[in-house]
Amino acid sequence: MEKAYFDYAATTPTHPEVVTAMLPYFEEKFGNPSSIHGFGRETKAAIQDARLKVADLLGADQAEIVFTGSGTESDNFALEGVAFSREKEGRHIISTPIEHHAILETLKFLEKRGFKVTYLPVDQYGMVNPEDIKKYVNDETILVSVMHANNEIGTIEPLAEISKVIRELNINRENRIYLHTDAVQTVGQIPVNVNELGVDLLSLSAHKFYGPKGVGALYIRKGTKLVSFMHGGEQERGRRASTENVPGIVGLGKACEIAKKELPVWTTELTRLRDKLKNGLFAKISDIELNGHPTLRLPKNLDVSIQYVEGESMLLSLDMEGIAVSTGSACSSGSLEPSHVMLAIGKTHEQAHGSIRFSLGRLTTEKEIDYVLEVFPPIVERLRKMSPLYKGVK
Amino acid sequence: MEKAYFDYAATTPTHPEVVTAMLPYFEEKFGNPSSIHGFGRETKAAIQDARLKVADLLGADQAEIVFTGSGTESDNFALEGVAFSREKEGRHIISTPIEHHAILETLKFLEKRGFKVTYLPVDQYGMVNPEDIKKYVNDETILVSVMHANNEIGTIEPLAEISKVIRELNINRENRIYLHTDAVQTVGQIPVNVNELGVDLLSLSAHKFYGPKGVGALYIRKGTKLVSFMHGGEQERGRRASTENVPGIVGLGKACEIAKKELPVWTTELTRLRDKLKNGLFAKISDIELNGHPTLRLPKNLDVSIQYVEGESMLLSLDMEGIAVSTGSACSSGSLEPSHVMLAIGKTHEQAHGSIRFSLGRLTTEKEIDYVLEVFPPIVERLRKMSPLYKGVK
Amino acid sequence: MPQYSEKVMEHFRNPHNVGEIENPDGVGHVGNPVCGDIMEMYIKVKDNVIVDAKFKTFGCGAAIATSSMMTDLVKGKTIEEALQISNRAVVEALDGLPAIKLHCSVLAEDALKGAINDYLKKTTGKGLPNWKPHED
Amino acid sequence: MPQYSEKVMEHFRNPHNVGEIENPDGVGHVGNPVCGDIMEMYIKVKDNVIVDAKFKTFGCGAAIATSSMMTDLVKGKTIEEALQISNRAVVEALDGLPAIKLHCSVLAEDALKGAINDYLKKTTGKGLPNWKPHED
Ligand SMILES: Cc1ncc(COP(=O)(O)O)c(C=O)c1O
Ligand SMILES: Cc1ncc(COP(=O)(O)O)c(C=O)c1O
Repeated sequence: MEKAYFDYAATTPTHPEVVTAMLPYFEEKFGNPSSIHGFGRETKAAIQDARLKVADLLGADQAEIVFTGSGTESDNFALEGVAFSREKEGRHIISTPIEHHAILETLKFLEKRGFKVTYLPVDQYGMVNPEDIKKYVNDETILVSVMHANNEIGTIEPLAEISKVIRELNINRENRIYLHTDAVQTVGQIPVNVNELGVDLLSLSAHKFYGPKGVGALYIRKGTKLVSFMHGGEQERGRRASTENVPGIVGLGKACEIAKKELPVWTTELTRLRDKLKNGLFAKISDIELNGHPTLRLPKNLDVSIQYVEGESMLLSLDMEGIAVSTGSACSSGSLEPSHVMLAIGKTHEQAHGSIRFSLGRLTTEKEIDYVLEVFPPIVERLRKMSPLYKGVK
Repeated sequence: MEKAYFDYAATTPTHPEVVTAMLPYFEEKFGNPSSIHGFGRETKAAIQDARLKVADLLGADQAEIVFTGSGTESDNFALEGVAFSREKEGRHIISTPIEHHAILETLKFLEKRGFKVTYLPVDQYGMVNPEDIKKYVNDETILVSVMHANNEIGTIEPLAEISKVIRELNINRENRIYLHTDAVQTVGQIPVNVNELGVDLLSLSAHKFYGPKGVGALYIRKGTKLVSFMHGGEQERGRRASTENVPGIVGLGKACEIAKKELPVWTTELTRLRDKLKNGLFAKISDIELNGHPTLRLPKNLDVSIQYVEGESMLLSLDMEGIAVSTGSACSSGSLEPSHVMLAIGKTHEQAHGSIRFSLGRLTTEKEIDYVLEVFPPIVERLRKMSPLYKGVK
Repeated sequence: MPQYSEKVMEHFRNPHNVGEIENPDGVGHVGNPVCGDIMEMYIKVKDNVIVDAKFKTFGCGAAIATSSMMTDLVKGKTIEEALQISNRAVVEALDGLPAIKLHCSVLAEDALKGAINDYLKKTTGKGLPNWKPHED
Repeated sequence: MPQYSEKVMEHFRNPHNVGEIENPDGVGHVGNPVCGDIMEMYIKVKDNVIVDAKFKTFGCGAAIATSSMMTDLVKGKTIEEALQISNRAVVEALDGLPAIKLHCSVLAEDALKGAINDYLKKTTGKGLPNWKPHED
């Protein structure tokens, strides 16, 4: 069976050069970086080298990079770290309804512990209006967290404008508002520069851009107050305890180095392939619509809603043909609610249930696009024939 | 230069079979276990297989195992998870002064957030007296956390007796006291059975027993109330969010499988080699004393205090000969305080500063022991000649 | 996120009895787009025996497979026998369903009961006593 | 946990001037076992010039290296010149020290001052004005 992976937004295959870079750190160079002896000094140096590479990709200083265990940990760390260190200055946080669960669930946890959260409105593309922040901010506001790009619909948020608004607000405030962004879907995929974005905190995860699973980082701008999330030893200058995941960190460093070099090529190539896929699907399938912003979106992302058919049944049918995609339908989430993102941008339950996300990556080929264009329209046709909703349409 | 690694308690080289087991999960079987499609089902199954292996080593049910990012995370998760889910029942926790920083620092964090912590006394070997729990317990007590074996001095705590005391106390209580143990130094190294120990929660870390760094697990007995530590997606049945570190988890599973098989051999062999090292050192070096319990200790652990010389200078001198050890001296810790464990068991600052830990592992050879016995005594002699404390002794 | 049995996948791949029956003797219609599953079940009855059954379903793999299995199970059964077919029987016939998908089997039971209710109303003027679909 | 310079390691591996001076003209004794570092510095003075210096140290790599470097630096210096040697000069001569090890260089400065103080007391009856070792 042919295989075509269109779920790069869920995770990516580790780059072969990343694996090669990691390998020596399992059996050979295995020392604990906290150890003073040679075995430890060797891995400490490796971590430092990786830190420079991450900092380089983000335009940050190496001392501003803290390694974590994942994107989720970086998100938890950023939000709880700011909340618990600044609760005396205020207990109000502003975010959006389309954040990843790693943000939303952490905010819920903080709400239970006495914090107030305001969710900014988003338009039909999931776009935040930076000016809205002025409306929702209050004396208690200590943090704004807005994702850089949405994992589901691909919309890229106006972070630079948001940070401009916050900088202006901060001029007249004693308790500075911090800006955090969940950049898990953008780092290593589109250019991300912490100074251009003007953020104080930024989360990233290696496995979304050809690094290994189980390692991430948090960018923490110098001077940002933040309590630790993981308490224990003095690793990461006391900011993140636990024996460092040396192979993982080395892998993340390598992934950043590769991304820095390849990014321009990936971006153009993915945009081209994605648009071909989009045009092909829109030509061959009726009653299909794009989710997310038409132009300000991730090059890799194509999210569509297909009327009269449910997402999981499309996903499974594609899977039977070796094609891997994702859906915002309830049926795939483990809960009975469809994607909170789709509902937040004003889609109907039906549209949410009928959503399918194709996400492309560096190994995506023209042939795979052609294969989807050949296989997917008949699947939709077959499922529509089975659908009671399609009757009136025929 | 000859190399001899005697710091297995800090970390271990990943077992070659573990690396082999992990390798397919980087480039080939890379799917996100939360994905419904074939790429995801494949890795979901791999995680489940690993879960069975971890459960098997611990005598637990597979549903009681939650994968985490490290021993530190498991410790943070256990303590904060119980504290935040049961704070209405009580805000008192009992622990010991010789816990790892992952426990002690988390307890400090909880103390800042309104919890009270009592530290049980320990004797000169670092041993807790289970009966003491009855003295320190109160109506507010919700959790007792006592490590299974100490990472520095190797003493094994009487967990089964502690859990017996707690079970008796629980008969007459509405708010059941949970028992957590940090078993990072014992799992995969000596037999650990959650039912024989009678614990509700148990932390482990893969890299301490030939698994990879950056992955651990928390055993959570069925029915134990615990809020999540990492908030986000529905992974691990909603108990630990974040895309699973598939290669790491597979590696942890493999390490458990190997340990289950090899444990008896390791234990006897390490005890033999450790005792040879001990007898050799005690024969060749004067004014040397054992730290920790003489018999109830980890087979791999030999911790000694050597009078008139400071730990870091011994460590560095050994390092120059390719021998890797650890010390409880302040000078190696990044702080100015020597090991809290040494002070808690009543050692003087001088003894603490002069402590050296040899920890052995499955690759330790007779030849390495002989090498240490040849090299170390002259180092001590040389440093003592330099020491103003040694003068009176000569 | 479900791990389906081979049997479920078989029925999902090649569902039996898809479609509508012209001039059916009973039609059941349950579910709604909010919950993500909609089923329509059609039956043809002769001498109190269900001689044909067909369905149309908008929904996930489990929804389609349970519809398919339910229509298989009722064919040839008397009305009374058909009413004995519980959602659990459908689940068993499919070699199980993931916990979060059990509601699909309930929907299939409801769709069948709805069709029988419709048939009884048309033929006897009275539907099933106290029948209404489960709340979702 | 320190990353030492090559120069520090050189002095740690082969420390200069280890030992005691018999009938020294001045002895400085600083530190204590609680803080983990103890230094003794011995000087021999001739015509106001430090003609020999030796040390004994209980302490970490940095403590030994700074002692060694300090004794090197003072030899041949007049008392006044020697008093100008700050802990920073020692650190620089060692190509730097990790931040958490800087206190060792302070200790070395103190040990030297202690020895000079002792010498001055013995010879002039008055020690260094206002001198006492840094608090640790
Ligand atoms: C936008 C976003 N944030 C956070 C995460 C969580 O990252 P991880 O799975 O590495 O914990 C993801 C992906 O899962 C994501 O897409
Ligand atoms: C007893 C003990 N607990 C916890 C830890 C922390 O484990 P990890 O480094 O995997 O976070 C360690 C080792 O570092 C340990 O020895």
